[in-house]
Amino acid sequence: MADPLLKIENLSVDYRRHGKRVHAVRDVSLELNEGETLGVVGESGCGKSTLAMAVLRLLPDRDSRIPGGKIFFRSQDLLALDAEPLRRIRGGQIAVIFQDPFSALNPVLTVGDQLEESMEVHGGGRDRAKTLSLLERVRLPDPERIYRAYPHQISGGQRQRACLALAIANRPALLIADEPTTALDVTLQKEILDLLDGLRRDLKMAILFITHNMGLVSQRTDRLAVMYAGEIVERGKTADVMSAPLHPYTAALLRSLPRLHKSAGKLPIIPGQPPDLSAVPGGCPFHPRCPRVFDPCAEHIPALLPHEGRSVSCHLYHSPVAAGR
Amino acid sequence: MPAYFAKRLLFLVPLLVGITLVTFGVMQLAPGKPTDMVTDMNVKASAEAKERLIKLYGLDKPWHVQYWDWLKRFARLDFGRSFRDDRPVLRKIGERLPATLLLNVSSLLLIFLIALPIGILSAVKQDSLWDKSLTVFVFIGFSVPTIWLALLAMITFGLKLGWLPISGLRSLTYDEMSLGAQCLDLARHLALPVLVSAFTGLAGLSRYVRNGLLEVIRQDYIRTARAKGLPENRVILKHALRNTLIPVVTLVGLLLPDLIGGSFIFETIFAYPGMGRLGFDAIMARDYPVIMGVGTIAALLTLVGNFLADVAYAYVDPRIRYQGK
Amino acid sequence: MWSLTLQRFRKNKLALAGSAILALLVLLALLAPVLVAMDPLQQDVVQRLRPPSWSHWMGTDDLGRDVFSRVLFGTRISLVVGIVAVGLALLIGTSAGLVAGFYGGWVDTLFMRLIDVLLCFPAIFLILMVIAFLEPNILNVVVIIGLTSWMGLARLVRGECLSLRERDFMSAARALHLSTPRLLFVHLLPNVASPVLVAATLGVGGAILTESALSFLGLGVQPPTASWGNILAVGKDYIHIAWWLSLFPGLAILVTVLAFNLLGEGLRDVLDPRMD
Amino acid sequence: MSDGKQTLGSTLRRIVFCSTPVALSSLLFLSACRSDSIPQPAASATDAAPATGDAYVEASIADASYLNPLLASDSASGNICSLVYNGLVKYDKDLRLVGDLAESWEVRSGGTEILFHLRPDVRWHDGAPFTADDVRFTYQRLTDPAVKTPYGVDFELIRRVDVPDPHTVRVVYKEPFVPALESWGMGIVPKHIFSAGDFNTHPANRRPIGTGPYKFLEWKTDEKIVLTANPDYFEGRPRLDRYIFRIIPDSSVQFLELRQQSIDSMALTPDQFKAYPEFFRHYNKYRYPAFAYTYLGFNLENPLFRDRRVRRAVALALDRSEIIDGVLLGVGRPATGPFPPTSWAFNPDVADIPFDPVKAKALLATAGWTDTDGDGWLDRGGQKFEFTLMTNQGNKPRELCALILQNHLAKIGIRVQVRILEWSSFLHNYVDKKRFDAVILAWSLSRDPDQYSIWHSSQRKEGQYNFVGYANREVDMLLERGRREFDFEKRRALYHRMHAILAEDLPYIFLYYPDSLPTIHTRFVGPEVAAAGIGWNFREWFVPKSLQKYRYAS
Repeated sequence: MADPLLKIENLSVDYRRHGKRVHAVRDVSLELNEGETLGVVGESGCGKSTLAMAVLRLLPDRDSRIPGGKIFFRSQDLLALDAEPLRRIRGGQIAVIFQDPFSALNPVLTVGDQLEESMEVHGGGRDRAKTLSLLERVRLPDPERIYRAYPHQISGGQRQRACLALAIANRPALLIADEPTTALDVTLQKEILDLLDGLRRDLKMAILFITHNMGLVSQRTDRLAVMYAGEIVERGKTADVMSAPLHPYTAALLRSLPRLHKSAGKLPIIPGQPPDLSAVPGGCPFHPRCPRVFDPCAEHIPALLPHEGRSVSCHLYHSPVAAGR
Repeated sequence: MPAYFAKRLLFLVPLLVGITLVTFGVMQLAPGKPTDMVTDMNVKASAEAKERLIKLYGLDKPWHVQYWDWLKRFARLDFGRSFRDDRPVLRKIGERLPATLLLNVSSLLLIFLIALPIGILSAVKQDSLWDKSLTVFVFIGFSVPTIWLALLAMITFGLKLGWLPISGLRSLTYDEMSLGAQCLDLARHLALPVLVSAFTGLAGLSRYVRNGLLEVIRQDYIRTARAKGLPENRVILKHALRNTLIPVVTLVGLLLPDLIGGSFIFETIFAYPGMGRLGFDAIMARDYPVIMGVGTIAALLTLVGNFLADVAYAYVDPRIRYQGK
Repeated sequence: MWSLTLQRFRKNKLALAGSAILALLVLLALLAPVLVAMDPLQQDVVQRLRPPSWSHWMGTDDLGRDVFSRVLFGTRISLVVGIVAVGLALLIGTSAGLVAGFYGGWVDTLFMRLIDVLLCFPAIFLILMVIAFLEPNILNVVVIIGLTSWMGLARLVRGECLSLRERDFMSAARALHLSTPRLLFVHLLPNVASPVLVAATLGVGGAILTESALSFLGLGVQPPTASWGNILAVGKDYIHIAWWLSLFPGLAILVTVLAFNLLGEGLRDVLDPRMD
Repeated sequence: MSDGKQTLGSTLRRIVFCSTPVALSSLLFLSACRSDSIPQPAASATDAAPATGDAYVEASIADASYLNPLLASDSASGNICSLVYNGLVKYDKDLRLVGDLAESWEVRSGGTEILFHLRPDVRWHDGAPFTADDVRFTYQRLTDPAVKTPYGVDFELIRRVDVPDPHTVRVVYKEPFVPALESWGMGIVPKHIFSAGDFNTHPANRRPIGTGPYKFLEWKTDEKIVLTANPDYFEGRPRLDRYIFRIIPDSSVQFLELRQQSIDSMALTPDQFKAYPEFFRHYNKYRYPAFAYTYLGFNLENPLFRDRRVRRAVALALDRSEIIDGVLLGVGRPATGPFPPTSWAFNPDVADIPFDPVKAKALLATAGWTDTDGDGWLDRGGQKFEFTLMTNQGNKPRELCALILQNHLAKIGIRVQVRILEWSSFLHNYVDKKRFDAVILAWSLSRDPDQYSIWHSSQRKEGQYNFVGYANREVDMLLERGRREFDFEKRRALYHRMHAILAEDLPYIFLYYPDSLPTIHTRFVGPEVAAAGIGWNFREWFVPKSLQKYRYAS
């Protein structure tokens, strides 16, 4: 097989916040092939959204920095790209759909305008019929009305569909979906996800699916990467990870999932808080919360190493000596 | 919403009465009478002549009667006649209004023309040397004593360089000029006052645009605009600026009274025949009808301006425009 | 939070410059009698309208008074007028805003309508009228500037109060049955302090400009007391023969007002919670 | 107040009455003053032949109010009125009353009747003939209670005005009143225009129709007033085509405009007058005493100043040459009494009060004022010698004067507080109510020396002009006789005597007579300083053809 569609190599991202440096993403490597769906899972604040935004360099210039790493898209290093080629990739070959449909659309422009604009800047010109068919494609009722509407005039679900339409407007090869359904209620969630699935198949897109909810990714992704404290702690085929999580954090995430038909019982919650990324604990960052913590955890930082066909960073599977960094 | 505006309109009436009452009240605090200007220390004016004048101006009546008389006339939009030259107050105001409007509208246009780019540049290059220099520049304009700057400009551009006329609205030979020459003559006379007043007024709008833009740039929809591959200048000029400028539209309403009310010091220095001189001279000469007229019209314009600002806001911002539809 | 603010403040060069200038001005104002050998009121008609020299750094005015001494003593007037006037506005504005914002209902309506009425007056018109009709002196100037500039602050405080009222810690405070004044001053006031501080700092600059304009018109601080506006007014009359008489007070006003504005804008940046 | 026109100045500067630079044009035609010994400028165009054309652009601090001589109380309006209208009489270059609209007059019946013979050939600007009816109409308006004129007082002594024929007017007075003749310098207004409509609000108050050398052309509010030469003027067409009155409300800006040669004339301040000669490359400067004086007035009801020795001591303590240097840069002269040196009423034998602080101290000591406690301030019976000196705000010479006085008096141990008050408040709350110790004010004077309302003891009530409370039987008598004495020599003796008494009594300390300081562009030929000032022959001024700046199609 050829090069992967997206290849992230040893990427780190720093934030400046309150005058302190925050290591939001640390030494992350990922690969995503054409047409494949990769889920990135973790609690909020683990750096997964930062990772997603870093791909398209959408992080605020003033407050963030990428001290190291490379992001290859079709063998092109996105981080080294000039403004114009980068712009052509944004919304063209790589599209994004954001978490909050309420704030993601410009309130003073009509939905139609915002869609057409996207096609226009990628050489598609302004084509009302095409825009309307796009709206139909994301199964929006009464596309004519939506076309003319301002964002606040349509419902949240409709807005997210509009965002989806925006994302697929230029038939991207890669869609970054950053918690696309978190802000919506459960019934809408499923509709949007099904729509996303359908579009993926039709358009043969790859999807980088960012979520904190493992339940959402179990059915819809090919592979999974679990992030904790800015690092990937486990990576592998979705089915493998779901059925037999290696890392205690993955296991804890899975336990906290409401199971179908068993939702009445109390869900176990992972004790403690994810760490402040400006002061990550020494050793394994998860050790203060880990149910299976043992001696080396506080001392040594585990490395992400292959184990049984996937990768995991945990002293349970690799001796700390080997993991020395 | 129409009901809301109707209520607002209705509320103007007591407000206006309150304002005129206060103005009238303050005038009653004043020692002396308008007739003093004519009779004080004028050996030719006997005590009887003084009495006669006081009677003729109706100043012998108790103040509440005077106020009631004024109010009755005002209800018929009759502002009375100036004590200084017995001409209708409205005509005196009408004579000076075009000149003041010409000056203020020109300088407002210039302010918009300069302050917008400054504000945008400052925001886009936040904290850069550009931002800092422009900040200092606009604040120098704000902080400089106007007359001082005006005199400096007159000496430099009028006297030393001889580029522009020093003061006045037009040349003495204006009436003999062709239309084109007349326009040029007006422009040359307006140049100094407009430049000076625009420079001193830059700070407000440019800071407003800068801070507003910085606020808007943080919004999700700007990230969306970038993510869909818009060129940066289009992101700023279309998406961000449009949102920033919506409140500015209301500024125009709020500026209405400023457009009409000239600055006294300014108009005096530039020998400019405007409203500021009328108002100030009226105060100094105790020309009650003119004071009441100028004060009331200024207050009225403020009220109308506020009202228009609300209406304009509602019209420009689709979030409000389509509310309840 | 405060150390953090301080840290951010230190990084804001313009705000830092503003506060440095102001510190210097305050120092000059305090030390004015020590710094100048010459009495700002001492006349010497023979020495009138002399250009700057070693004995008169900023030259002399039309009565042979030392302009440097007068500008220096003018610093006191300007700072005092600016700060006291804004202090008065702060007192009225904050109280009105707190009361209106905290009680809401008809109290709020009453205050807001009053503010509407007052805001409809063209401020300078009102100021001129009152000063012209009363006796022009420094006290009247301070009081009238204060009385005509509190409305914005009141609106600001009220707005902040209304939003704070809905926040958790206020309901918690109410649940603890804390008394109203205590609620107002201990819990609300610190929370509205930042925007008010910014507005007040900017307001001082405005007040100084107003004072100098009034004094320029002869409606402010009365001669022989030195005020920048007075000196400038004299300077205007002699602008063709004695540039120093208008240059120095003009620069003094410019620098001082600029310093307050830079500081105010800097504080806005530094204290802005949205920057987090 | 001079020639019935109060010099109002701009409301901004509150020059209000008299003093400070009297606008040049207020001196046009009806002004006084004698040529001074200052170097007269070398005119550059003197040899050229007279020509018509060009315009004369004069700067004014304030806009006019009414272009109607009966209603106008400000100098700006007065200036325009004096060019558009004529009175029955006027002052000539030597300040003698001569006929204007009246060819001649006779004083009859011991002074109770004046018979004016009018010029038969005068026409109003609209072509209607001027007749005696216009004079009677003007008189009726002056005494009409519905007319807002401040000038009624001189005409209230009139019993009736008869018109025996269209060119004769007979004025009958209730009693002989010498200043009456001067009062007929009042501009005569056209009956046929004003008989229709309300006098106060008549459109002709904005577009006057007079008999004068210039006709009204246009008035652009707060910008300019333009007059054009009257080709049919009864004394001959003025040579300058236009008279443009440009309103520039700031004296410094006027001066800038002058340096740019965009105005032809302005009234200079002493500092401008003394400015670098290169500023005046294109201008001639003129200097002559204004018909005014500035004084320090005491509240004579205040025990402090009841003692004449104290008043004299204060006078001795003042270094008037320093005051004149400080306030006027030496462009003025010390005053000795209530008449300016150019007036025939001025008594040249009254000596200047010398500057003698030692004698002042000695005199105060005889009055009981010494520095017993050694604190540097005089005291008597445990009370310090201190008082408040007030003047009105906005008048810089007076403010300066007050500050210098304060300085001088401190040197002999008198502590003075200076208080500068807004004009109306100053007059009504302090002067009228006699709530003052001492004031600095000024009078600008009519050419006739009658000063009854200032010095007569009957004029001490609130709001009247003897606010210092001066009462002297002999002065009262002199004032009363002065108003009835038609014999010039006898009348002059009365006023000389009064001058001497006032200089001795010192109800005021007469500080200085300011100078008028007009400047005029060198292209004008004809300006000449006379007793009447500089504008007396304005009609004859011209610009040689080659130097003309503005051209008008005739």
